[in-house]
Amino acid sequence: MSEVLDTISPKPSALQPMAVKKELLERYPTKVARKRARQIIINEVGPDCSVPEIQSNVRTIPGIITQRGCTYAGCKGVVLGPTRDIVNITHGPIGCGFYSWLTRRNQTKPNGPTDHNFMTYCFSTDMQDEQIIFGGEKKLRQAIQEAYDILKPKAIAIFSTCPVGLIGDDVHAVAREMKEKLGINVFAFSCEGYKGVSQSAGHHIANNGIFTHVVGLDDTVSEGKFKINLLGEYNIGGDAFEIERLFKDCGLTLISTFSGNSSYDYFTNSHTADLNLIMCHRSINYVAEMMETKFGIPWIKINFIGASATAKSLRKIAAYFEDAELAARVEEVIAREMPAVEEVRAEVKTRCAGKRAMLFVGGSRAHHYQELFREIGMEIVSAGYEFAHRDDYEGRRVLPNIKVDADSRNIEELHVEPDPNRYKVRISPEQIDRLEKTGLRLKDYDGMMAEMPNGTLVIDDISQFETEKLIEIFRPDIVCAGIKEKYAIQKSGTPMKQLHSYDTGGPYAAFKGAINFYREIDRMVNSKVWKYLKAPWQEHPELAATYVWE
Amino acid sequence: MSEVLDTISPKPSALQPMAVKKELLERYPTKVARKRARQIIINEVGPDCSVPEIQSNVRTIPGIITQRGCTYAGCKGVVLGPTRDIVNITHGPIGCGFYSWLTRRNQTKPNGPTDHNFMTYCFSTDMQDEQIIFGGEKKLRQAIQEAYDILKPKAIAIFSTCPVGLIGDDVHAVAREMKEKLGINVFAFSCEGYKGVSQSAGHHIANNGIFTHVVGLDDTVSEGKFKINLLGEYNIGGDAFEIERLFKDCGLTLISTFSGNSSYDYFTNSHTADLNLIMCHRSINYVAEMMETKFGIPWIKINFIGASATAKSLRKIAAYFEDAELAARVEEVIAREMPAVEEVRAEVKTRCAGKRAMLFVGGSRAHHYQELFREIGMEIVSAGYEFAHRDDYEGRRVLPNIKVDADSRNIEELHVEPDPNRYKVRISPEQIDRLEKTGLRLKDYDGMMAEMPNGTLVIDDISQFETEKLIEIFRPDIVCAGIKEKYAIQKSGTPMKQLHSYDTGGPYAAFKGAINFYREIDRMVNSKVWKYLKAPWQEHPELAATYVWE
Amino acid sequence: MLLRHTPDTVAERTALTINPAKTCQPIGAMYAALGINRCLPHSHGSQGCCAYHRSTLTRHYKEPVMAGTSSFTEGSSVFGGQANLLQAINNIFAIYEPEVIAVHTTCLSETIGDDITQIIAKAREENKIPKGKYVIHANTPSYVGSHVTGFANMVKGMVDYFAAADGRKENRINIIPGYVEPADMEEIKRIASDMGISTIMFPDTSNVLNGPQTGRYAMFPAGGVTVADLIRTGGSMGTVALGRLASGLAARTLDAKCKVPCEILDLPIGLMATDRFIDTLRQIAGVSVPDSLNIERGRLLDVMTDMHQYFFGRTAALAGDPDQLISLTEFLVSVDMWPIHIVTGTPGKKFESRIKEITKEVPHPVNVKATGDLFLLHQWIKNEPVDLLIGNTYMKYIARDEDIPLVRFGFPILDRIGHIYFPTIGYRGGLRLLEKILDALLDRQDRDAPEESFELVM
Amino acid sequence: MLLRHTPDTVAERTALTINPAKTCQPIGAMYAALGINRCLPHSHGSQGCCAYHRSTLTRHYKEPVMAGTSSFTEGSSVFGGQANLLQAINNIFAIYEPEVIAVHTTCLSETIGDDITQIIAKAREENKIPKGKYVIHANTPSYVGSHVTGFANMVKGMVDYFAAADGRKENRINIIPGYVEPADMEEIKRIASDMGISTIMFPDTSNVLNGPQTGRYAMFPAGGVTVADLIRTGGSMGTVALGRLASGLAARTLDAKCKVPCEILDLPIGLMATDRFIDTLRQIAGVSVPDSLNIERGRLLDVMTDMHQYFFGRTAALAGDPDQLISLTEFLVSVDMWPIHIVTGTPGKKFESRIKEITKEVPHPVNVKATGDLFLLHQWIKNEPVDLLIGNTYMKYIARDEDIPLVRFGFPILDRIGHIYFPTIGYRGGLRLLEKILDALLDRQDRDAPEESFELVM
Repeated sequence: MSEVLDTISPKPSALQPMAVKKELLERYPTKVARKRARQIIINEVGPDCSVPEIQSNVRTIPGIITQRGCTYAGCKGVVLGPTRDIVNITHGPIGCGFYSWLTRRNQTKPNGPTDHNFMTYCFSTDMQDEQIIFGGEKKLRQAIQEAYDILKPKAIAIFSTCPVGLIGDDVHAVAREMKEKLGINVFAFSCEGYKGVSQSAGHHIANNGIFTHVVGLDDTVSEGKFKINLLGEYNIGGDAFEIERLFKDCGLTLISTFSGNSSYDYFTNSHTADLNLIMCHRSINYVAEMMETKFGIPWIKINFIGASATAKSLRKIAAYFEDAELAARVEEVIAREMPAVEEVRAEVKTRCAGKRAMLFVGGSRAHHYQELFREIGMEIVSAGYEFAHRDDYEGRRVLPNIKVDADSRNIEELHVEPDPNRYKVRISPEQIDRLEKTGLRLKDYDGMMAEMPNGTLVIDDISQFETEKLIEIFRPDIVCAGIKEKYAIQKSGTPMKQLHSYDTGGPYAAFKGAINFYREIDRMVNSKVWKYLKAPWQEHPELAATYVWE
Repeated sequence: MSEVLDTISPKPSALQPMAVKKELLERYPTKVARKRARQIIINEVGPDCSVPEIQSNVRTIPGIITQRGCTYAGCKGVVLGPTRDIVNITHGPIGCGFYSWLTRRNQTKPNGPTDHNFMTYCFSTDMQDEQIIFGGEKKLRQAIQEAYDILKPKAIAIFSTCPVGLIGDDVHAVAREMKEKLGINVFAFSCEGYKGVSQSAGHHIANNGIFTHVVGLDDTVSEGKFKINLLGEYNIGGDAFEIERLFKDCGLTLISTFSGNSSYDYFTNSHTADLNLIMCHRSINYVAEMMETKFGIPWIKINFIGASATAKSLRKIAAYFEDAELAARVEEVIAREMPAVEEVRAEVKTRCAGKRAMLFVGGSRAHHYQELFREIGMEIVSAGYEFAHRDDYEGRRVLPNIKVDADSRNIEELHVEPDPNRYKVRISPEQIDRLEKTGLRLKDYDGMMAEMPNGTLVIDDISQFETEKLIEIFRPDIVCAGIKEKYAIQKSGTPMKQLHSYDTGGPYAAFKGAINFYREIDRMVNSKVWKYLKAPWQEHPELAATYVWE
Repeated sequence: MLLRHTPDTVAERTALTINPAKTCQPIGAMYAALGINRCLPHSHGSQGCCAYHRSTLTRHYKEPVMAGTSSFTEGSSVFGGQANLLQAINNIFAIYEPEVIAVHTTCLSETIGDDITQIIAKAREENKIPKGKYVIHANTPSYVGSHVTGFANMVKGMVDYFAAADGRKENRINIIPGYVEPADMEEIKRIASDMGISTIMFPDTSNVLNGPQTGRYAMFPAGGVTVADLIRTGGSMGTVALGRLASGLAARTLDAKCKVPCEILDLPIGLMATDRFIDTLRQIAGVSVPDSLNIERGRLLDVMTDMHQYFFGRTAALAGDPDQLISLTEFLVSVDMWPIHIVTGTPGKKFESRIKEITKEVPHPVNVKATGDLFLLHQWIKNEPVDLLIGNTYMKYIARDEDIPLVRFGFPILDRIGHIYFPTIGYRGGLRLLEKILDALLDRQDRDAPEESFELVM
Repeated sequence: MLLRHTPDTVAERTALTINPAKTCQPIGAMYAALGINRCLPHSHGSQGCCAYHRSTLTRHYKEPVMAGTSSFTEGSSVFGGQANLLQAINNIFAIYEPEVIAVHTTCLSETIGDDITQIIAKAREENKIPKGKYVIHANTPSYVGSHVTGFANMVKGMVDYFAAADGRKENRINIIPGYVEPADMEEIKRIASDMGISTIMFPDTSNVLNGPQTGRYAMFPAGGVTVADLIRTGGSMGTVALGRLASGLAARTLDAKCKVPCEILDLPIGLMATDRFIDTLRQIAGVSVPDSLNIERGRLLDVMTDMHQYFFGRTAALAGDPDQLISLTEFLVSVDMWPIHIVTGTPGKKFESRIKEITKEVPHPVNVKATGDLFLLHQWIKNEPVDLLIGNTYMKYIARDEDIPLVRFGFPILDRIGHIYFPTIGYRGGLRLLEKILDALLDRQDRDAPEESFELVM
């Protein structure tokens, strides 16, 4: 650790979580403090893995500087964005399309030079006041036509921004009309920014749309014994490439990823897989649920962040398929990959052990990345999600108890039924029993809190004010969050790692990713550059009465 | 012409050359003025093309800021430098080798990836005080050995810098010794900087050395009906490439160029050519003379700078060989190349005609480039050479009258005799007569002055002071000189074109070169950038008593 | 190819914008508001707007960018955002303690029709605005104009809310610097200060968005124009507004409100525009131009003359904001470069005619479009390739596909850092621009030169 | 390949220098002399020396570089150059009217043994030196040291000839800036001036070799330290000398001659060396460091922290002058870069040990050689390639052959212009260096990235 930070130890209150919580709340107006008190929780894991309730997926209070974005961002930016061959047209003023243009580092690798790849493009109807007054359907229709004429895509998706709902444009009607006219798939999302309380609403809307309009359009059954979908892996910094490599080596057939290095065609065919793997529970569990209901595909929660988590996840998959050869290949792959991981881990641990990290980000990463920090001996002093729900914190066991509020109720829950022709049972009740006995539960997720030590602070939708306070109190060696938080944290002399975009690093998934992450954290928490925060005259401001010439 | 310069016309005295000359001399101390008066000549071409005598190739007066360099520069830098496959080792302190490293823009194109090319390298013995005290032969010997061990060249040349002569190193003995030891050609030049009065002495020494040690070593006779050498063309900015292209198209076989895009092997074989063409009379006539004496190769002066000069020169060559087919091909080439030249010339002339140029440079360029300026209607108001001799100004007719002073006497005149075995008559006395009748005189050069208008100032070894004065008096539209002069001239608001290195332009030789030059001069004398010399407050410094807001 | 679907053939588009060369008003308003000392910009709309603007500004400056949001929900969209804004104002003053909250609207609140003036009045009535604190606002509907319009509107907001006249005029000039970088604003202040002129510059983002690393984070950095100075702008003898689009509105408003006359000039990018700026300052203030500035001017001119051979006849494609492009185009033309493809996304009638006027002596057809986009620019380039691209980071995709060097200029620059610290305005800025252009062109020449014509001296 | 004959295998050479990383003393002396106001440097030797030095300096600065020469002939070489120098002095004062002629010797006159002190005395006796004019000199044998030595000797010559003490000490500090660029010298003066310290800097080539284009040529530009100030250096309270090799000698001489104590510091390149420079000034002058400098410092540190991921572990090969390389290496190490091949041509015992000390925590073997050359450096690179080259223009041949980006730094830079106008010294200079390094590394990343990992945000 740098010299400067070494001299600034955590405040004594850091050892007393209640005192910390009090300090976080004391400047807030009463109503704010009351609300935030329910979102700042001192963790306590019970004997049955029970954890305290945390309020989450609720509105951010106006005026609070939040990490959160909007529904459009969750729908267009997160879920649909990483698919290369759908022309995504933002219907609205220019800004929303502009800001979500290439800013998320979702990597994609077309299958060849003629394969469609629209990810480098930003398409917008650039709505003007004329459309606000007279309606934007005509311009939208024309925009779709122009996109089709120039690009000849397989599919066009329309994303509504705030004013669209208000002025009453029926984007779905336009989509249907143009679908018919052009003979390609055209579908729309009513993902106006004001819906819901965060990006999370957008994820749900995206899940609904993609399930309704795309999944199941192509019944071709691929070759492959072990067919899987990977859900909630967005290929930031190439994570999905690394996972794809592992799957291939293990003999697993990846039908589709929702959505990283993904293609429209993969989605249409995804219902032919035999298992859904969920990485980011928050953003994608809806599709998994609906696919199970409609097509009979079970899902399991896996995690490829962290070397042991990766090994564990691969073993889970092998266990699910109950195939000895697969299990053997999985073990081979793990045995091949782990020595390099162990070597770097051991080396890096000597320099990182005992250092303190905080993570406030997303809907799954704040949980998954704790694993990597622990692997190099670092301590998580506090963590929280930006837009997750209670089940992501406390585990799916609390699902039945979650009160659906007005904001969530606005987001449509699709009514899905088993497909009369295509529903297929993948796994027998007996097998489910067998698996449960080995500890593999389908459709399950324990959430973040169960894995965090008692007394750590779990904070939902953390504010800028709380972030600053926490840094002042804990003097962490590193903080993980997003770009908006980055430089305020670094200005306090604390290295900050983005876990949305990884800054410019990655991949961090799976084994090679773990190595990359260990090295990255080692670089950050042990860098020379943090030693120079004070100039010599700030360290030693005194002036000799008369300068003594040597 | 730019607005600013438009308003500054030449001083009235510019129309009176005597007054100008007086102004140039008036600040000089008497002795200096007396000497300079003999080097600043008002041209007057007599009916028999006689011109006034100009003092040249004499010492520069100490303290005068001159354009001139030294003997080493003329020998190593100019003549030997452009040959790619000789390892040129500078024997002396590091500077001389360093400054002559890649600074002359002699281009070279090896015949393939394994062909030798040492032109990008600088080799030096980096003489230290130890060698000054105890002698440098041992270090030189070792340096040659190291060069040989690392590079395995065909030939190594040694160039002596100032201290070498003084401390008495026998570089020629070392060369002979190492030649014997290594079995490759090793030869040395006693080209200490203090010899002679300018680079010119270095040219002579280089001519002697290359003739003595290299020319004639390989008697292989090449294919080709019309075999020529091109002398005094240094391939600045690719000039020689352009000329080579023309030669090839005309069916001429170029045996060697002294020295541009040249190779050691070409030199060894150059005595097998049937005609020597001299571009730069000053730097290379010695070799031509010696080759004629020893091997019987006649020489003619040609000039590939300027489109008509190029056509004329090609026709001269064809005339020499008295071959109808060659003459026809030459005409074909000229007819093919001229239309493009004419087109650009006519266009450029509309913008350049009547503008004024001055040229002070080198030993031939100040003459040759007048042709190009005239082709676009520009006027030469003054010109002069940096290191030429009287014959370069007044024509070779004055050669018998040139007084050899102490400085020139120091440079060895080789005693050359016809080679008993290899001397071959190329051209009969009858043919010489025939050619003379058509106006083609062998071994002849009329010099610069005969082609300049009466009343123009011809200035030898111009000084910085005189340059400034001339600009002040004549307000030329462009000045041509070298890098040392460039920015002082430009600071006076006058564009300056380097004719040593062409700045970064070229080729300017032959037809395509002429086009390049027309365009370049057009760019320079008509550029917008010279319009901005005065800021608005310099043009209109007055202040309104009170600013009037619009 | 990164932009593999961009065809050579230009088909007219009337509805679809592809790869925009602009973004929306609120981000410009947020940027402008950051140029007030101790001011927290506030986005009255959905959370996403604020998040997007903060993210984009943060990526461009690699600096903290703080702003509040009214966090609209579906309910606010139906019933209006008054409650949200009142609550936000209350919370912000309590928690973050700014001196000013500068509210800008969004397409959402504009479509709803929230009356911000009235909401602010209500906040004041309800004592939600502490004594000595201020809430100001600008209407910045995203569906009108562009980020430049938003900047202009927020600067006008500063005049609307603060400028005051008591009839006396002080010997002082207001400068509205235009939508330029913090380093440019610093440079403008330095130039005026070197001329010995007393000025108030607003907004002023220097030392806000190019602040030092000190190991201590401060939500409100040292920089920014103070409220006291904003109030005093009404008593200045005149206003020099740089950039017609970004600064003209505020300057004219100030004239109307406080009778402070104004000169509206081009952004001082390049020799001639800087000449005009300095000469105007000189004449207004009745001062002499100091040697230091004459020397800077001469240095810029020195590079223009000495390196002219590299500029002459080199073609360029430009994208950016109108105020910048006008001066930049003039600058390129002044060194005999040929800017032949020029787009801005920001609509405006005068842009195309002004560019046509500036480039009228360029001996090459010039494509220019005010409501263009980078897709169109790319198509033009495919049809008529150029030697150089100048524009924001999104141009790098064109640069790579077409193998043309790119000089990064404008907004946003997301992948390099120089724009944060080094001005492109004034003579020094001109030197930097020419250095960048030369580096780009000469690097390319070095890369592509055959070995025999690889140059040591350039 | 441009350097096709450079083999991987390093064979020891004891006699042959190939592609030197230094040049000879006189050019350094000429450069230093140009830093005196109204001074004409004079080369006592053959014409060629003067022509070469003027050409090289001209190409580096793209500015007029005037100097006289004694124009030795064979006769002078035999009989000594006294007559030539006397004649030169007479002519120069008559024709060009400088205030000072600064004579430096050459290998030729040194080998002959001309006694310049005696010749100058004779010139004075013979009234060849007008009243109020000066001839000074430095012995600069080309076969000792390098251009840096020549610079150091001429700066010492300024002390020898001018510095005078009358016992009183004024509250003023001498600064010897080292062998740095005019823009650096300007920056050093600005830093001292921002600190409110009265200084005399010598030499001072700013506004001599980076002068403006004005349409009027002046042989003696406005810049340079005046003779009056050089005389007063003897009455300053102390001297801060930057760069041990280039400035140490003059500083110690001034101490010996006039009892002006000195601090000899590293060149202020990079954060830490600039910290030491400023802290030393602060302590000597008893002043506070102003906010403006703290902000500059913090900005540099901001880039160091924000962009650390791009610096970390990147290897570099450096060539240049010892004073520069020492600070540059320290700077690179401070951002966790790994400079692993370092050569200077300038001999000196302490260089290698100092570099070893600075790089001792670099987790990679470090090659360093004081009497190295670019041929050796290239061989090292062939054996262990690096991510970045930093050095003069001659390095571009290595850069192209080995396909490694080059940041131009040092002397000579013959093919770009930025070094003439923008300092690399001080915090601002550090920002520029980091910008250049980042541009080089990121341009390369952009070029080489597979399409799927081409980054918008960096």
